Amino acid sequence: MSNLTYTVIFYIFAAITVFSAAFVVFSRNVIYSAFSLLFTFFGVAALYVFLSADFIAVTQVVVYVGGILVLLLFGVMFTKSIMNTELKSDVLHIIPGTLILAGMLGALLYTFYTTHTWKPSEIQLHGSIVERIGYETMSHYVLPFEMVSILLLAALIGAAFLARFDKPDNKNL
Amino acid sequence: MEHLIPIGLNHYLTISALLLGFGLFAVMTRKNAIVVLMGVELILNAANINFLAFSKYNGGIGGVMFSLFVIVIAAAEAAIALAIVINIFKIFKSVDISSVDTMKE
Amino acid sequence: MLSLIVFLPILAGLVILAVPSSQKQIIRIVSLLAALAQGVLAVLIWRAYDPSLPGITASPGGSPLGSFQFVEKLPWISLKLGGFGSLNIEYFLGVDGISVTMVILTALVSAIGVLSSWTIQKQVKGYFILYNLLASAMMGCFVALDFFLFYVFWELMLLPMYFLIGIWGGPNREYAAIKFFLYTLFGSVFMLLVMIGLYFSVIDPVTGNHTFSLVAMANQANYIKSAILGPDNVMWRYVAFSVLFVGFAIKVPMFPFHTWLPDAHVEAPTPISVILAGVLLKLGTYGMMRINFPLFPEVFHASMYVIGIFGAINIIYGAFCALAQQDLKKMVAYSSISHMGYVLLGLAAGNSEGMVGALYQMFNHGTITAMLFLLVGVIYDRAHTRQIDKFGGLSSYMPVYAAIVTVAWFASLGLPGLSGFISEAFVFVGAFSSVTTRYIAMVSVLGIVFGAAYLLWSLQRMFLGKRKPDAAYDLEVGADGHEHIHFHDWKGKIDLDARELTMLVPLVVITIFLGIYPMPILGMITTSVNRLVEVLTPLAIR
Amino acid sequence: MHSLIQLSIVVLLLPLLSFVILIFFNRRLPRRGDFIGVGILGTAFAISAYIFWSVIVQTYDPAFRVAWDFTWIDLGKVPGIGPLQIKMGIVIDNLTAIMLAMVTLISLLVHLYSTGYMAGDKNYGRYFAFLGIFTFSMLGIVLSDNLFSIYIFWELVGLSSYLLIGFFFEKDSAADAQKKAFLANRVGDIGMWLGILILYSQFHTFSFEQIYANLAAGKFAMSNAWLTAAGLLLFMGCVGKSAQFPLHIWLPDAMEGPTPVSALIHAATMVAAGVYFVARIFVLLTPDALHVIAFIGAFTAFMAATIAITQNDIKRVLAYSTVSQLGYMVLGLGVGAYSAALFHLVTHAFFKACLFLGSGAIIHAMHHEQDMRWMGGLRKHMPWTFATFTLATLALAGLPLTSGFMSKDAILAGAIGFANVEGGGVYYLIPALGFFSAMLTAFYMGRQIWLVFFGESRTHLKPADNHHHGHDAHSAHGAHDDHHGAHEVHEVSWNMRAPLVILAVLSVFIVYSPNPLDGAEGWFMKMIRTPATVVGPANHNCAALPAQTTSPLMAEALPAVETHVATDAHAVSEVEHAAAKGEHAFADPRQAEIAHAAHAAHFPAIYISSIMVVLGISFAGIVFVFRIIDPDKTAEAIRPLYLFSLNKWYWDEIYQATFIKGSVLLSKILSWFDTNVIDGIVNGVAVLVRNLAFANNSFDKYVVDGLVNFTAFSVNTTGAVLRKLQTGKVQTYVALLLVVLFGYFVFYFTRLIY
Repeated sequence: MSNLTYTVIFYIFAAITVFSAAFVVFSRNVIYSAFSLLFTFFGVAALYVFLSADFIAVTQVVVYVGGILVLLLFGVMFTKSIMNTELKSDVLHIIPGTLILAGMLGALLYTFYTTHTWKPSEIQLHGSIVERIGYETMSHYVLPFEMVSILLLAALIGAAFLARFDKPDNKNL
Repeated sequence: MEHLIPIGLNHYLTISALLLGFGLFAVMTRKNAIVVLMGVELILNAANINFLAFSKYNGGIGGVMFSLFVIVIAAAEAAIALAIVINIFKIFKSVDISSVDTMKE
Repeated sequence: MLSLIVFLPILAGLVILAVPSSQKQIIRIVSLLAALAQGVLAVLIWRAYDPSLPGITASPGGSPLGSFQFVEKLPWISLKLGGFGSLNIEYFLGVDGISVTMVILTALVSAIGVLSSWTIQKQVKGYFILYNLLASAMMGCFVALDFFLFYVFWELMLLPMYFLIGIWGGPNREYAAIKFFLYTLFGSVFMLLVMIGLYFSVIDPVTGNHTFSLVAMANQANYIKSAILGPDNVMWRYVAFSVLFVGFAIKVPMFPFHTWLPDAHVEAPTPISVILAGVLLKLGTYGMMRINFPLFPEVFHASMYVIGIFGAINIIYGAFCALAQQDLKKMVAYSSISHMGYVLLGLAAGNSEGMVGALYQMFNHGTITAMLFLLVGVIYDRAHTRQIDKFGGLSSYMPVYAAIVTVAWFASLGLPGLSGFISEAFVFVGAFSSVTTRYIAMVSVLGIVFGAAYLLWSLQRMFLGKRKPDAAYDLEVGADGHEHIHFHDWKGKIDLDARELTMLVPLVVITIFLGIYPMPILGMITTSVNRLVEVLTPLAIR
Repeated sequence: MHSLIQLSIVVLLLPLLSFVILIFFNRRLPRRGDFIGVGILGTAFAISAYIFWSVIVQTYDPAFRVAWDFTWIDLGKVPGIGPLQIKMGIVIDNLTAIMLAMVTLISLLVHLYSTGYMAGDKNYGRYFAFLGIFTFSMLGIVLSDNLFSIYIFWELVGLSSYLLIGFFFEKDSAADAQKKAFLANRVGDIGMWLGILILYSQFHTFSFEQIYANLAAGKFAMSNAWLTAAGLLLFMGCVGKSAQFPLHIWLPDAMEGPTPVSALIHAATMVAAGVYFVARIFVLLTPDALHVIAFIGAFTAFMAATIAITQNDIKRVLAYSTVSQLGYMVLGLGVGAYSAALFHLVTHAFFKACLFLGSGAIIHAMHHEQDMRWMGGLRKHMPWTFATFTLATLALAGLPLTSGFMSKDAILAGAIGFANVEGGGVYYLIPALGFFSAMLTAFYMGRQIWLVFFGESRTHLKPADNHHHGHDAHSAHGAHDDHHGAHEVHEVSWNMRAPLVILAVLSVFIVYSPNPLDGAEGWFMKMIRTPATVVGPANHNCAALPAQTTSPLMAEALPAVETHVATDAHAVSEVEHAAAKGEHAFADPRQAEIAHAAHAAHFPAIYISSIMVVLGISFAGIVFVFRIIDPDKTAEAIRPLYLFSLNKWYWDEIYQATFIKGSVLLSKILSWFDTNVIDGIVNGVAVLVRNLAFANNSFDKYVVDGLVNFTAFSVNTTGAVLRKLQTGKVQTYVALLLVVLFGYFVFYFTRLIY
């Protein structure tokens, strides 16, 4: 894989990611946004591969595309009927949003391109890191791992509880 | 132009910045709670990209591990958030978060 | 006795306070009983009064308390004020010839006022409580012999009067009530200052302390020579006299200070007009006779001419203003101003005839004007208007009313045989006999003609001739073929009913009786007035 | 108490009793109680006649005098004066006795007459009540022994005159007239009152007797001008009551009252009360005052006579004739012909009452037609009325054999004597005016008699209404009017006829004097003597007492008055004794001289006045009977003079334009002044104070309070602004968060740059 090919492929995925993310944001239709988000996640997963994090990329695809995105789509479908034109979502204070977006972007990009203190180190990650992840998870990061798992469990139970919300008896909610 | 050919840290950072910007924009401006959640996912992805990029170029495994946790927590977050959104819909008959302002008073 | 007659109405007011406000008839009857009891007490005082005792102030060689009757004297407020000495205020009541007639008048007019208040329908309870408070305060003013006590009663009078005009009055009542209140308050503020000045200038000959006793103040021997209002401070004595005079003149009301009167009368309900004209105006001249003149005799002596001129202005100016009025009640109000001018003129004469005339005029004006206002109230109740031009030919349809009006009008214009004449005659006799006021009296006599002019003119326009096209009533031909009068929304009797006759007939009888035989009243006052004239004559001339 | 006093008190109070009974109970009595009025007056007249009999016939003493008084008001021991009492009392002398009998007689006759004249009136009972109170007041004037009570009754007759003039109060003209009468009288009364005050202020008594005694003793402390003023001011009362110029205007209007009232009040008694009063105070009038009085009387007599010749209303002619005759009386008093003036008062009262009652009968018969132009020919229909009316007219005109001749002649003789004594050319004006007026009187009375009683009935000539008078009205209504005039006019009933006859009889000379040419030989002139003046030249210098300036309060007390004990039954003052010594024993030389000259002028006066009367009557005959001079053409020829007379010398218009309009205007101005200037100042002060208060309030509110409020305000606004941010919307909070973040970036980069 030549350097140029590598670069071209990177730019293609970068473009997919960015444009689909932009479509997520600027589309008036929630369904379109959801599907556009799929492309974003794939693009990001591809970028993870470029960043030598293939396990993360796979996880990204499995969790985001297989879990979160499906969840989001369910949410869309629960809350609106698909055929309903009201799926088009309105935009709130567009001008301050745009200003802040431009400001944040400008500020970040300015920072990135003027900051030279984070010179990349000589040692870079290469190849698959799945093994290392396994070791690190079971050794160094075992406590966070367990906590995350408990959190996940709690979140799942909580989500299930919240989602089975009955019609409230009292009207003062 | 010669800066663009070798892919460096700044490319990833730029992409993450753009994703962050879009995500913030969605969170700030969209009235649909689902889209807002999507914006949040974009922000988390942008953060992940940053973690992994710095992890790669600094050779540490910490960023990778952290991004893994982020993904897990994002999943939990999405689940909870959607449950909340559905509840909001049940109460307010709408997912329009501009109408959800009972916190005002 | 005097405490009882003063506080009886207040007691009645307290009883009324306990009566539920829906029991209007009980409230009225309680007030009437109190007024009648006051009247009985006044008659008892009149019978028991010894006309040979002069009062006014200590007679030479007599008691330092003077020869007042029915005296009640108790220490009331006694404050130790450190460097200022002590403040001694006494509860000191008593009557002499000057006040006893006024006590009788007040009792009479109060009782008639209660009867006249029978038709008040708005907030009866509050009305009668205020009314009784007013009756007490008026009576208190006439019998108080302590300046401070007098002042308390004087101010106490303002409050109920303000509310009685301001709540139960006509359309412009707030303006009138405020005007009345401010005018009178303006006068009384200065009175307060003079009162304090006098307190520090006078020594009670018995106790040696400063005193508010008017009896002590009226004796020039009790003044500290160098005190603020002592005999040496001539300028301050003039200032104090003038200020006090203005305070009382507002109440009279004297010419430049009279404008509250027409407004107050026009707006006030009938009984309050009766009280106002019948009693309150007398307080001004009574205050002059009791306080202003005897306390500063030499200043009075120097200012007789000025007072006389103001009296003449009142007489003629009031008569002219009355001539121009279209509102009957306003005309009567201006006639009051004119008639009070006679009182001022009589006082200014400074001799016995004038003073007797003035005091008798105060009594007669009280009864006659009460009658006039009651009569105005009668026609206003029926026709809901007081415009003189809205009537005409009433004599044919309301003969009893017309007859009483004729008596009252002629009494007011000073027809001999009715009481007003004797007092006016004595005022003129006195004023002309005094060299100081002789020319003023000659001018004032014109008031007799103009008084007759406005009264007869109004009598003609309202009662004689025929019904005017735009009159306030209709004519109907009755079953007997005669024309009868018909007032819009008046259900009662067309001519006077029994209650109105009960109010008016006693006044008519008094007016005629006192016009033929004035001695029942004059006999009580002459001794005191003669003594007063002696007190007023400066020592150098005496 | 003398029995005559007791009787006179009864006489005085009886009419009052009649008033009280009738005013309260007239509706409950049969015939509205008119018999009570007539009966009571009859009793009163009977008693008065007895008094007259005992005083005039039995005693026959010119100096007769009985007095009694009581303390009415006791003023106690007045400082500077001593014990002071106001007394009321009664005095009876010859004049009182005559007046008493005259007043009660005429009043009785009028009462009787009114039972016919007023029959059917809706206020019939009230009418008799008013007559009662009038009679009471008039008797009060006659009997009073002091100025105060005479003033009281003076005003009371004014009241009863007011009530009776306005008896038909539904007529606007009557209501106007009654007010006018009362006000004109009041103007006179204030003058009279001031005169009383001048005298009182000197002597502290109202009694005639004491005042005259003090005056005679020279105790009048003020200057002589004041005394003249006092006399003239007292005379003003007479000017008002007796309708002398310039207050004569009310009397003709007073004819709006019922005709018997005109006869009683406005011809015979009340208007004569002025003359009676001047007679009572005659002794204190100074010569200057008498001159003024004489001129006013002469002028009034002349002026009223000139007006009377053109009036068309039968009652107005008589009214002006009354004014004119009253002028004679006042003239008589002014020239010092005291007894002649009073004689004329009495004779005039009878014949003028007769004339008025006669005219009342005519008006009654003519169905309330008062205009003489539409009468005529009544002689045949009303013989009794014609006879009595003519007799009274002759008396008024002053033809010999009548009472009027004697009294008028005596006055004119006095006037000539007076002019002779005073000697000045201008004083001859007084008798000249008197004689000329006598001629005019004869003329207008001749005119009246002719127009009313002779010729053919002219009832049909009356225009149907004021809009179209002329031939068509004449022809259209002629028959109808003829019917009225010819067939319905008939003689009045006995109760109206009897008074006419009695009064006419009393106009014949023999009642008063055996000699038809000289009244002085009669009992009247003998009984009524000119009293000696108390202010003659002998007393003039007494006024120059040292001026008292020590005390204004006590000054009037210094000429200490000896308190006169109430005059006893027969107490007669020294002064009057002196006057009573003999026929010509005048204490004052001036009076004696005038009396002498008047006596000398007696026959010239008779000649001149007879010539004048004959001239007047024949002139009337020339004009109205024989039509040698056409009255209408003459009137046209001297139109300005005719109009001047017809419009009563324009006095009403002049007064209307000056005094009445002026008063009303002044009242409007003062009322405007009151509401706008005085009240304006008061309200202006109020507004000023209120504005000051508002300004102060604003300072308080905006500056002092402002500081306090600003804190609260700033917190409040900040809160309000910040509250806008507190939308409760998540996205707003996110945006804020980002703003802060952005701010941090900016801060960070600025730190980087600098």
